[in-house]
Amino acid sequence: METLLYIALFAPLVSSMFSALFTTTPKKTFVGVIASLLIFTSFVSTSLLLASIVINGNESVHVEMMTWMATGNLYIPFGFIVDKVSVTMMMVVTLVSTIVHIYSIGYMDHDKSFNRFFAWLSAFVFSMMVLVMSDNYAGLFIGWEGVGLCSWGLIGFWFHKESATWAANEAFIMNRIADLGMLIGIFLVYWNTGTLQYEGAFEVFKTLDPATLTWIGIFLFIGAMGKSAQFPLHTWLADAMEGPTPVSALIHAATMVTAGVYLVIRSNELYSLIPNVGLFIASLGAFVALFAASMALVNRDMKRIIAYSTLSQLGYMFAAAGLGAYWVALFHLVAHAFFKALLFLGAGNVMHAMHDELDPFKMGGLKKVMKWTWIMMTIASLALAGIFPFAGFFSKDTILEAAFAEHHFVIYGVLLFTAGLTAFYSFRLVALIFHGEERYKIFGISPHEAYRFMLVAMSPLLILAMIAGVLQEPFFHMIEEILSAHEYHIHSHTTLWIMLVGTQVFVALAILYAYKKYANAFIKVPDGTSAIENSFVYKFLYNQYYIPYFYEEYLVKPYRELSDIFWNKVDMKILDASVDGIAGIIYGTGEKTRAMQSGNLSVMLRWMVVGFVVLLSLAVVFGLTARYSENITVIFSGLGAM
Amino acid sequence: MLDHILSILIFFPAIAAVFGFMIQKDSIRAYGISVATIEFGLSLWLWFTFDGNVSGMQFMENLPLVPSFGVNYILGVDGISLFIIVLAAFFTMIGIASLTETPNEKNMIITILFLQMTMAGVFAALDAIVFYVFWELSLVPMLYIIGAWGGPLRIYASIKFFLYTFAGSLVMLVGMLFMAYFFYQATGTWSFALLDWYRLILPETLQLWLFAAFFIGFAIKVPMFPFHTWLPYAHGQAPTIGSVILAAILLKMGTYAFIRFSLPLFPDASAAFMVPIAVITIIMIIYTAMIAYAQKDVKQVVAYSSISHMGVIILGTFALNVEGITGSIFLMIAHGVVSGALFLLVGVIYDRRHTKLMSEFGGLAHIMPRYATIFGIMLMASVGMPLTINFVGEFLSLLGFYQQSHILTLLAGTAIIVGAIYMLSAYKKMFFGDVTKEENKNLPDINKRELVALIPLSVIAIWLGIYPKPILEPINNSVEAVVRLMHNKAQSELAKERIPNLVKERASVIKKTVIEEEVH
Amino acid sequence: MLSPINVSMESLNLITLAPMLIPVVGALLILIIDIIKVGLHKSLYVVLSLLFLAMDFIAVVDSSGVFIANGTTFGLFDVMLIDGLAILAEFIIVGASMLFIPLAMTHKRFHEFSYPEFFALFLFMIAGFQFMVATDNLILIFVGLETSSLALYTLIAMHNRDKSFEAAVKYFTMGALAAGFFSFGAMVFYMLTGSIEINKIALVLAANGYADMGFVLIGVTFFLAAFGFKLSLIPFHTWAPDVYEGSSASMAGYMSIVPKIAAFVVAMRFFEFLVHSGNAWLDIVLYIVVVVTMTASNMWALVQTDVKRMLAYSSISHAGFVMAAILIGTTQANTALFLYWILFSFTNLGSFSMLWMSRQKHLPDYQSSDHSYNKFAGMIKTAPIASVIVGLFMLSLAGLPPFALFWGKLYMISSAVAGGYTVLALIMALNSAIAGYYYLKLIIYMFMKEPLQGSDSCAYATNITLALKTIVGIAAIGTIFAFVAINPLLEFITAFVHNSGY
Amino acid sequence: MFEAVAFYLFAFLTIAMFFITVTTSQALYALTALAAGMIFISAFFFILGADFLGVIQIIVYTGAVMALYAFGMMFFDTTRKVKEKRGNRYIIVGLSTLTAVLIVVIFAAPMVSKNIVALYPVIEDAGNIQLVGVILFTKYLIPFEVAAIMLLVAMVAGIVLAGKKMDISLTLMSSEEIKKEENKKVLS
Amino acid sequence: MEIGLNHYLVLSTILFAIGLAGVIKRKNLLLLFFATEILLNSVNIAFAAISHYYGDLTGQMFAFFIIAIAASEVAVGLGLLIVWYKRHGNIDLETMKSMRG
Repeated sequence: METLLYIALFAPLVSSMFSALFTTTPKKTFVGVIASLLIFTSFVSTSLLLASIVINGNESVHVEMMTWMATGNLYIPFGFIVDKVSVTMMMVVTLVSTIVHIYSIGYMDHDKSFNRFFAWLSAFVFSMMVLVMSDNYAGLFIGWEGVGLCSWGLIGFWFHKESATWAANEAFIMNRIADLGMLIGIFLVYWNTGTLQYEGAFEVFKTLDPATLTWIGIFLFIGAMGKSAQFPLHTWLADAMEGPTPVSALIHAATMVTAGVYLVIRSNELYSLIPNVGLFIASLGAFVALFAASMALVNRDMKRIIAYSTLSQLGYMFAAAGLGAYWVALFHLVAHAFFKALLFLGAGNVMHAMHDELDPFKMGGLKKVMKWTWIMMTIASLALAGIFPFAGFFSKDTILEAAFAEHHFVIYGVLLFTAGLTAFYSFRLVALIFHGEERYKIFGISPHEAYRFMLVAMSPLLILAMIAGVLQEPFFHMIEEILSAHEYHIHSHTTLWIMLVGTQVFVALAILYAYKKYANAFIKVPDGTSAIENSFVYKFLYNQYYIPYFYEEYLVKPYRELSDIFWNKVDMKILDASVDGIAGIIYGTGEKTRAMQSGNLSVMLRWMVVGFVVLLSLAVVFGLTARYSENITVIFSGLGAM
Repeated sequence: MLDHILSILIFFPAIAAVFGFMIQKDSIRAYGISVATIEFGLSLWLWFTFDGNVSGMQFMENLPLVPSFGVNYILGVDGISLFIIVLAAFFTMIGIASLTETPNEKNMIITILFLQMTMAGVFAALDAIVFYVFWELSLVPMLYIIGAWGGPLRIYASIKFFLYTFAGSLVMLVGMLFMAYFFYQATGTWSFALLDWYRLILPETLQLWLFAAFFIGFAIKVPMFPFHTWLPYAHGQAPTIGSVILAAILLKMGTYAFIRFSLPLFPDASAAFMVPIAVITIIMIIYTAMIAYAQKDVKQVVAYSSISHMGVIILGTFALNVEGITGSIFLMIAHGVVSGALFLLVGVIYDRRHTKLMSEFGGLAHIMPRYATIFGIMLMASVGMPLTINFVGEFLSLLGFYQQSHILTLLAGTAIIVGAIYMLSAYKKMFFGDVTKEENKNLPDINKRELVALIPLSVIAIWLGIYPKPILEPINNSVEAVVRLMHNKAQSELAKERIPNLVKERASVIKKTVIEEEVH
Repeated sequence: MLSPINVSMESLNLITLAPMLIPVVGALLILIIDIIKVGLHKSLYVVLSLLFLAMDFIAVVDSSGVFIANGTTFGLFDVMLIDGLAILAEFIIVGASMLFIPLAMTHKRFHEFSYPEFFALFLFMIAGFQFMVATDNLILIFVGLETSSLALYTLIAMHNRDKSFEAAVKYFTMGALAAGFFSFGAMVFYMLTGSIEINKIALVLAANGYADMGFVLIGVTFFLAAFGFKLSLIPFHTWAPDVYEGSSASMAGYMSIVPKIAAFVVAMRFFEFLVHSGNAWLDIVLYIVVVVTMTASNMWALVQTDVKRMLAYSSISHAGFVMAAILIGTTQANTALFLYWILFSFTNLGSFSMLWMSRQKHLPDYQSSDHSYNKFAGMIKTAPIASVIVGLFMLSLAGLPPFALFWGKLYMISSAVAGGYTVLALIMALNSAIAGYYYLKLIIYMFMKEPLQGSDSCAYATNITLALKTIVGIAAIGTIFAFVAINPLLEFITAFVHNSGY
Repeated sequence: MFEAVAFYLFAFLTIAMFFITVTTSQALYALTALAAGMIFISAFFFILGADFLGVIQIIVYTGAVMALYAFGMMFFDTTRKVKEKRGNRYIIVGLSTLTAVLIVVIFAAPMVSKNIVALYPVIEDAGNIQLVGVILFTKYLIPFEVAAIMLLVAMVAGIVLAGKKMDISLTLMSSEEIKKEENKKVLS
Repeated sequence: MEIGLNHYLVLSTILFAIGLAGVIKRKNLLLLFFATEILLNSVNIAFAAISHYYGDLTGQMFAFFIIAIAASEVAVGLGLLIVWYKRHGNIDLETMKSMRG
């Protein structure tokens, strides 16, 4: 069992290092193949682990590889645990990454940095595995930062592009802000429980006072907010779409961004003790769901639309997790991973076909040339919209049910409304890309379908997006003990049915509206003249609520200017100048007073006499005071001065 | 030989340097490398024979120097100093090995060997005056290196470096003399031996004054805000090897001295000054990081980043608990490795282009992928990526200080953010984008000589990030002894409260072992 | 009617006179030789002087044996005195003179060394200094002082060029004024106590409980002015830079050491009891004088363009530094004074000798004075060993460990700390930092600048001979390996100072 | 009464003479006034019973010192009017007045002279010169001898400085010039 | 009207002040030397007076040595002046300014 664990963990690392050996050599296809094989190995091992855990019931695999840090009372090992939560996540990670790896062999075919790509991608998988499998917060943090690093490397993969490197840095730095919160959370855990192991810490949590726990919960959640791109740290996710599309599929849809959700689920024992924080998380999740969906409505960048939808879905997950429905959150995480990865990979096919054109308005009618892609993306969008019987239906409706059952009707309402928006923008995208006029012809592009093997590689995701719903029951049974899960039952079946059908109808209407509006022949490439484009709401949404602008104007620029001021003014003009000033004063005094040494003997003699006379007057004053001190005292006391 | 290994470590390079005058110019480099390698071997031997389980001083040597005034030649190492000595020898070796064509190479190598003597001396000295001797003496070779092989402002920079540090350490000397006088008053004999001083419990007001005196000397050396302005000049003007050794070792003298002198001698004052110093370090961390962001010269970025990191080290030191101090010592080594490597890397590009302005570069990752990779590794180490050497130190330092103050740690923790900002933007400016400058198009990638220095550093940076135990453990044992001493000496309520009592915490240690047993 | 006076030889204690007689005899011998045969080579006189000085040294050693055996010893009607201070000072005087006199053996010919009178006067001068330190009788102090001063003025003038005459005249005139101050001061104390012997003055004043404080202070003021001139304390220092510049480098080095130690000993004898009298005025005034002397002269040294003149100001600063010992007045401080001065002798003589070695007769265009800084630019390239040695002396003067002067500073500052003068200790320390700059400046010129166009590479060694090399070598070794000698020196000096009651 | 008259008379004369010495612009007047002042001072010595000192004062000062100065003056040709700037008169006057006032303030005050024991008391029936002789050759023998050395030094110094030896400066001559000079001596 | 010690001391002081004034006033070296003579002479009066009033001969001795010192100073001083005069043709203080700063 341990061997399997190690294989699952280290196969990606081996893959990464192997690929890294070839980073400076020209493209070699075998690098991709071997990397994919190794990731697949990891996948197989994970499957075996899953199988064994499912078969053997509650048992988890826990190993401690070696000590990492030990000082004072602190003891942090490299410990790994495979239990039902982590194995689920591992399955998602390895499965999606295997598929993405294989897909990338085709996608990155023409890129000269092919080898480097696989090195980074596998490194990411390794980091993600560390994150997921660690049995303590410090180990989690290693993975946490590791995925951040790989994300940086992959977003900025095409580093000759200014926008890509900018986005990479933005992602890294924004994540760092959140990581600080996480770090503080870890410190709090350590100083309050004396350990960072989940097990030990959870034990102690039960005895701590709620205030401390609240702080711990808040700070850890700040970490989660960054990685999962929750408001207000969300801007990096959309910008991260500068990276190659497989990266978006793997990192920014399926795995890394869900790490925040995973953290909350992993720490469920903590969050279940502090329902207030949970409610906050849920509210924020619901808000982000709506907020992101609204931005997706008007965006004109295919990948960004999908990215916003990811953001929105992350909001759903947090809503669920915050309400205590950890298993639902996890399940939605899994299901979302499948259909969102599929959606991204499909988008990747489209981009390939369109020579990296991203504006769906410049596409249209692609279903004729890209039939399979069309099918896949449509199904993925259906799953995303939550249409029965696709995966999204099972996971997302459960979240709605959970919100309803917990009597958080506002959250429920928001989420329900967002579901409609989701459906609308998803099919707006599908409609714009695959239906209507073939607008791309204006731009002289001749699209073609992706490689066959890429489509084959995507097929498992397609199948899972379609049928993942059936896994809900077994998943629930598997996970129920460890996440203290319970099914959400609406009190009456009538209500339940009304809800289900109502939701479906609402969503279906949204889809139809989207088709009606965008699948027709009158769609043109917008040129900024139409009334709607000039409306305030459109601009507001199109500019992402002016939040990036706000960040740029009020955070980045002032930071830069302040830095300049600190350097040029404070450091150079004040601090350094004062040091030089002291030296200058000393030197200047010497320079000015050296005239005293005029070389004139008469003056010299005079100085001597002056010195003597000064001393003499001091002596006389002192001597007289000494002599007449008694009289002086008398006089002063007479004046009442002493 | 083992009884005198420290003396050998100190004086071997000096004697070798004297003999170096006889060597013909063209062969001096090989001589320098071999001497430095032997020195490094000796230091490794020292490490090998060092007993990591002993918390006290080892390899003690004691020779009367001016016994009537209490000045004795006392040497010794413990876990705190051991690794810095090894690091110093290592960097001397690497520095000489990676030395590029320089005019007057012979003088340079001889100077570096003398510098090695002073560095080993500072960290091995257990007598305040001997410590001071080496401390001051280290200025001279550095002065020469900066002044003779530096950039256009080299003379200004070297004078500034020398005088600033010199002035500070003279104040420190007065403090030392006062300390000795106090010892004299208490016992009737003069003594400058550190271990003697440790036994002294000073009244609190006196501690405050003495702490301040020592602080000025150390703070300028570190350098702490607002005494840091010499550093950018020194780094900016120094040749590569000067910057490397300055950043890697010489700055550590200050932080090391805090742990060796300030904490155990003045526990009450340390506790009392903890918050002000923490505030200074936070200013250092954020302020200098911002300045680093504003720089146009990549070397200055690294220089200011050094100050920023030193802030974290000091913060860890003034956590006054085992975690923090251990972390700060580890971070000293880590920062030595990383900043040393970064300066070497800057030197690589400077040798090729004779400019350090970032605007002159751009897109180097296309032309020099290997260079970009190693730079990237060091960049990530510098920003404190886990599994690199810096993270361990920063994590422990911040963790330690968190026990003392939440909000200050939160502020200091911004180090990981601001650090990422300047480092990444610098990296972006240099390596990303398209190659715009014609001169850059044909730059050769990193060569073997440079790799000789950089590969070991990269390996260390990652190896110690993954497996810091061999270093962390001896440090931990010695630090525990220091903390115990401090706690026992502490008089004021504040100090008692801030300096943990290790005996009391035995309970949680037991708890930890229980957990370990459960795990297995 | 007057009764006949019987004097026994034993009570005269002639041994107390022996050290001074030797140089007097030597000087007379040299004069006689010159009368008998004119035009003998200077090496003869150098060696003769050395011989007599060596004998003198032995005599001092001998009298130190007397001191160890009998403690403070008076002789010759209680005029002569052997105590620790006298012996220590004589050691320094004679030792430094022995280091100085071989500097006459330059490669080039200079005026003063070509005449035997120089050596005769030199020996007379040493005798004068020795008389000055080996007595506590103000008359003998005064006469000794004048003997040595008059000889010294002549020695300076004998360098025979405009600047040296100017220097001698300035020195002489101010010296005459200082002599006036001294005599008036002596008069005041004589008036107060009816005595002109320092220990008796102290006794009488103590017996009176310092009742006439006003008068005492007047007297002190006069003495302070007189000693201030001799010790070059500000504002009585103005002669120093000009005289150092005007005289030859070797003589300047000598002047920075020997006359001052003599004056220090007298000042120590004189101020010791006054400082301990609890007189706040003296404390304050000395404090101010010490601080101002240290600081101001440092500032002036910063702005000099000539190395010798810089060293002159630095010598003033060192004198101020050492004057602090008299202010502090503890045994440790007095010990520190001697320790400091011994170490200072080595270093300072060494550095002046290095200047002397490089003395040219005709200045090239780029040089504005004998030893302007730019003369030394890039010296490491042309004369590496010489520049290393000069650098060494500079570092030692700056107080960089482990070179000689560091230990002096260490002990001096320590004595300030131990004496309760913490702020003074800080000021002393910071002054060392300021001083660092100008010493460093020379190092920077030597090591970090390029040689000037047209400069002559052998300019640094223009005067070099074996004798000079030896002296510099001795000074360098003394400077580097001082740490070996500190302990014995310290014990020796402490014992002597302590047993003399200071 | 005689003493008081004599004191005030000579005090006035001395002050006047010395005042002329430092203020006159004629060197010759100054010299004469100085010599006169010195002689008047010897009067005080006689008044105070220090006969030996009085004699010495006249012999040494007016005899030797003044003669030297007179020779010097002839040599320097300072008989003409000495030009002196009158710029800093206030400083001069101020400083000297201040000094005088300060010291006078102190000395005008009564003195507490206790515990003064005359070490070498004046013996009534011995003459001043005898007494001086005794002390000079016992107690002050060494200073006396040293004074002799001092005078020798002064003599040597005077000869060296004023003599021919200083006419050419070996310091300023290059070695070739020195050679030439030496050859000349040999030839002459 | 008894003449006391104080009278002599005051006289001596006044003379000393005159000497001092001369020292700082005179620009001609020879006249400057005159002033220094006055300084020493003023002290001599005081010594003799103290000696007289204390009935102690030490003061006279001091005065005697002061006279000797004054005499030798004159010799050396004149020697220096002669050398200077030979070179420069004057003995004016104002010409001695080659060294400064």
